[in-house]
Amino acid sequence: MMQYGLLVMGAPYSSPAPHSALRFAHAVLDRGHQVAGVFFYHDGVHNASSLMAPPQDELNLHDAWIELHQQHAIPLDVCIAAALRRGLMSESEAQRHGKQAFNIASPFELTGLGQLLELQQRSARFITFA
Amino acid sequence: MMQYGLLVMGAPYSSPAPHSALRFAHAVLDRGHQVAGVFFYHDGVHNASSLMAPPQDELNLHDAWIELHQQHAIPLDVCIAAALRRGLMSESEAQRHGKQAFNIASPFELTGLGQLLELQQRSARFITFA
Amino acid sequence: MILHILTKAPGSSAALQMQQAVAGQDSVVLIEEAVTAALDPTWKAWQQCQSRIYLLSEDLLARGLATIAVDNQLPTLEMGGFISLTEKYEKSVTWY
Amino acid sequence: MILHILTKAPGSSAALQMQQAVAGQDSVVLIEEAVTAALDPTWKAWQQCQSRIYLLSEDLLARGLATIAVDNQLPTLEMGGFISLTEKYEKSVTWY
Amino acid sequence: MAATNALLVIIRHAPHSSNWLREGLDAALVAAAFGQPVHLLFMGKGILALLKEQGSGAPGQKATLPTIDMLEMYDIDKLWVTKEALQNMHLSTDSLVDGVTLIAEREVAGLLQQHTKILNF
Amino acid sequence: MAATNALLVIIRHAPHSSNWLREGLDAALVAAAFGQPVHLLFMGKGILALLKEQGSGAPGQKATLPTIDMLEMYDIDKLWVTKEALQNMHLSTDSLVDGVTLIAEREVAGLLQQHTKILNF
Repeated sequence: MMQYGLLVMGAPYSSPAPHSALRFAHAVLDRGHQVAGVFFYHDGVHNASSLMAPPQDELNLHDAWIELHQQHAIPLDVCIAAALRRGLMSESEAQRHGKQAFNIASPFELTGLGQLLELQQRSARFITFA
Repeated sequence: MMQYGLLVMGAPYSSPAPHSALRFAHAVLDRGHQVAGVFFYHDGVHNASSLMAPPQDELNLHDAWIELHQQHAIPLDVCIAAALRRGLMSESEAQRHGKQAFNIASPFELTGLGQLLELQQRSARFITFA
Repeated sequence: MILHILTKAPGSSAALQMQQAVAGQDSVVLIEEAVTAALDPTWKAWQQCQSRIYLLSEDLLARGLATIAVDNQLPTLEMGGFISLTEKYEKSVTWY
Repeated sequence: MILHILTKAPGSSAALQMQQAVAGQDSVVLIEEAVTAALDPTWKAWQQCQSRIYLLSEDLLARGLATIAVDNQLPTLEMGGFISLTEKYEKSVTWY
Repeated sequence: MAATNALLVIIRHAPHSSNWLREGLDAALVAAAFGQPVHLLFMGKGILALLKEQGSGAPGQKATLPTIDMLEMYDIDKLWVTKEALQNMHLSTDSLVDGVTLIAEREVAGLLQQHTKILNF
Repeated sequence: MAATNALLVIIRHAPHSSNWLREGLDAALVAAAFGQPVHLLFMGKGILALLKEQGSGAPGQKATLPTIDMLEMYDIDKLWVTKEALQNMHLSTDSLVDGVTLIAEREVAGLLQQHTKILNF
């Protein structure tokens, strides 16, 4: 049993990276390993958007990540600088920026790049999807 | 004097297309032409996000498009299918999809691809930025 | 007659596809990453399009390539010149 | 020893950069658009990496390239095989 | 070649790699639904959209082939592909869906000149 | 070559074309701020980040050069570039900022082997 850390840097529906990462995560867990965390950076921050509403015959990746979290308690960390620039913020960031709405909520957590480096440090295997 | 139609298909901060399109629009107007409309498609729909909060030393493209609209009454149309899939929706779409928040508001208008074709038809010049 | 707008570097699929599509009277404007073509005066499109291919000077300056474009004697234009070309050509196609 | 994960087609910058970075004991997994390499058995990386380069079969199937990979006798693996390689190799680098 | 009022939609991106293909085909279908004649030109990796053995994609990913199959219903019957591009990809027409028209690469520039409206995806 | 605990950050994208360069450099700076030794390898168009004549970018676009100039303050002093990549781009070291270390392309694979942590942008 090993700890896997995943870095996701592609946006849903614009890049196949989130699909690949999700399939990989499930396969890793099926093999009896653990996923220490998923870090969303660059355009990957769009995975965390609670306002995503794809057609019904397409997978809702936001919901699929939450399901993964609920089944396996995997932390879903989102780079705050990459997120704010791209129009993604939590309730507290919305207040800080004087915005009326927010589109990132738990279990997704806005955090700094330090968390990415920390995830890389404590994972026996670190795999990037971009 | 001619009517220019612009199609923008890149996201702010991930593609230089929105910057190029905005500079082009201002230069066209400076020359005495008119901009019949801007249509946002593909990742370009992210230009319409009211939750965008880039660092203070970077241009806020959402605000820059609104300024262009206010000065010249240029329609800013956003493809609804491309937007919903990518986590961008208006207040009425949010209600329809049971979401608590929205991130697209006037002067950006969610609309269908018919508007894109109509813009191309009625523009003497049609320029794509992607 | 078409104005081609290239936004990607020579060697990209976009550049190769544009080169297939350019006809005799067409012009080409290189913007965004396409201005890295300034580094390569041997790029085939320079020959193929002769006096009808231009680098956008604002994008050259931003990338630190303006001097190199001058050294390589490559034709540049400013945003105003880009607008002039769109006035002249009824159609444009962007390659990205 | 590194496991290289390529997500872009042969001929892309990503593929060329990966080819520069591959060492003797490394393995390569081709996923996403990189599985279009199945179309080109003359691609240099097939020779360069010999028995240590694989196409992800799920991504081949999605793109209608599974039969072509078999016809060209190229090695494939499923997601489970991909996981096995990540178990074997401590480090991985993704080229995109 | 005479000028045509048809919309030329150029498809240059492969299935599953991005949403360019999907959103390009959507534009073509909407134009056709509005009664505009539509022609399609497939360049580079766009040709992969025409492979007839395409599966449903990764779990939850929508396949492209059903959309390609719908083109005929929308009276989109010009699907141009260049012989050279097929050769470069080591593909034969046997691997493509029916209804593809092969042209020579040197005809591409003329096609673009002929169409007054072009959308490039 | 001995193994090193330093983080190797690979930069492969040009300024202004995307946010890959910016966000790659941010990762390098944060790692350095946390006290981790950081080495940078510039490949392909990533080399353009090192051009010393870069302007401020289009109005409102942030320039990259100030970030490159900050690397030294963060004790990031290994900026590797291959001779072959420079030649392919018809560039000489004169056009690059100070502090770049030229290596041969055949050394790249060894560099990757040497580093236990790698981030590729």
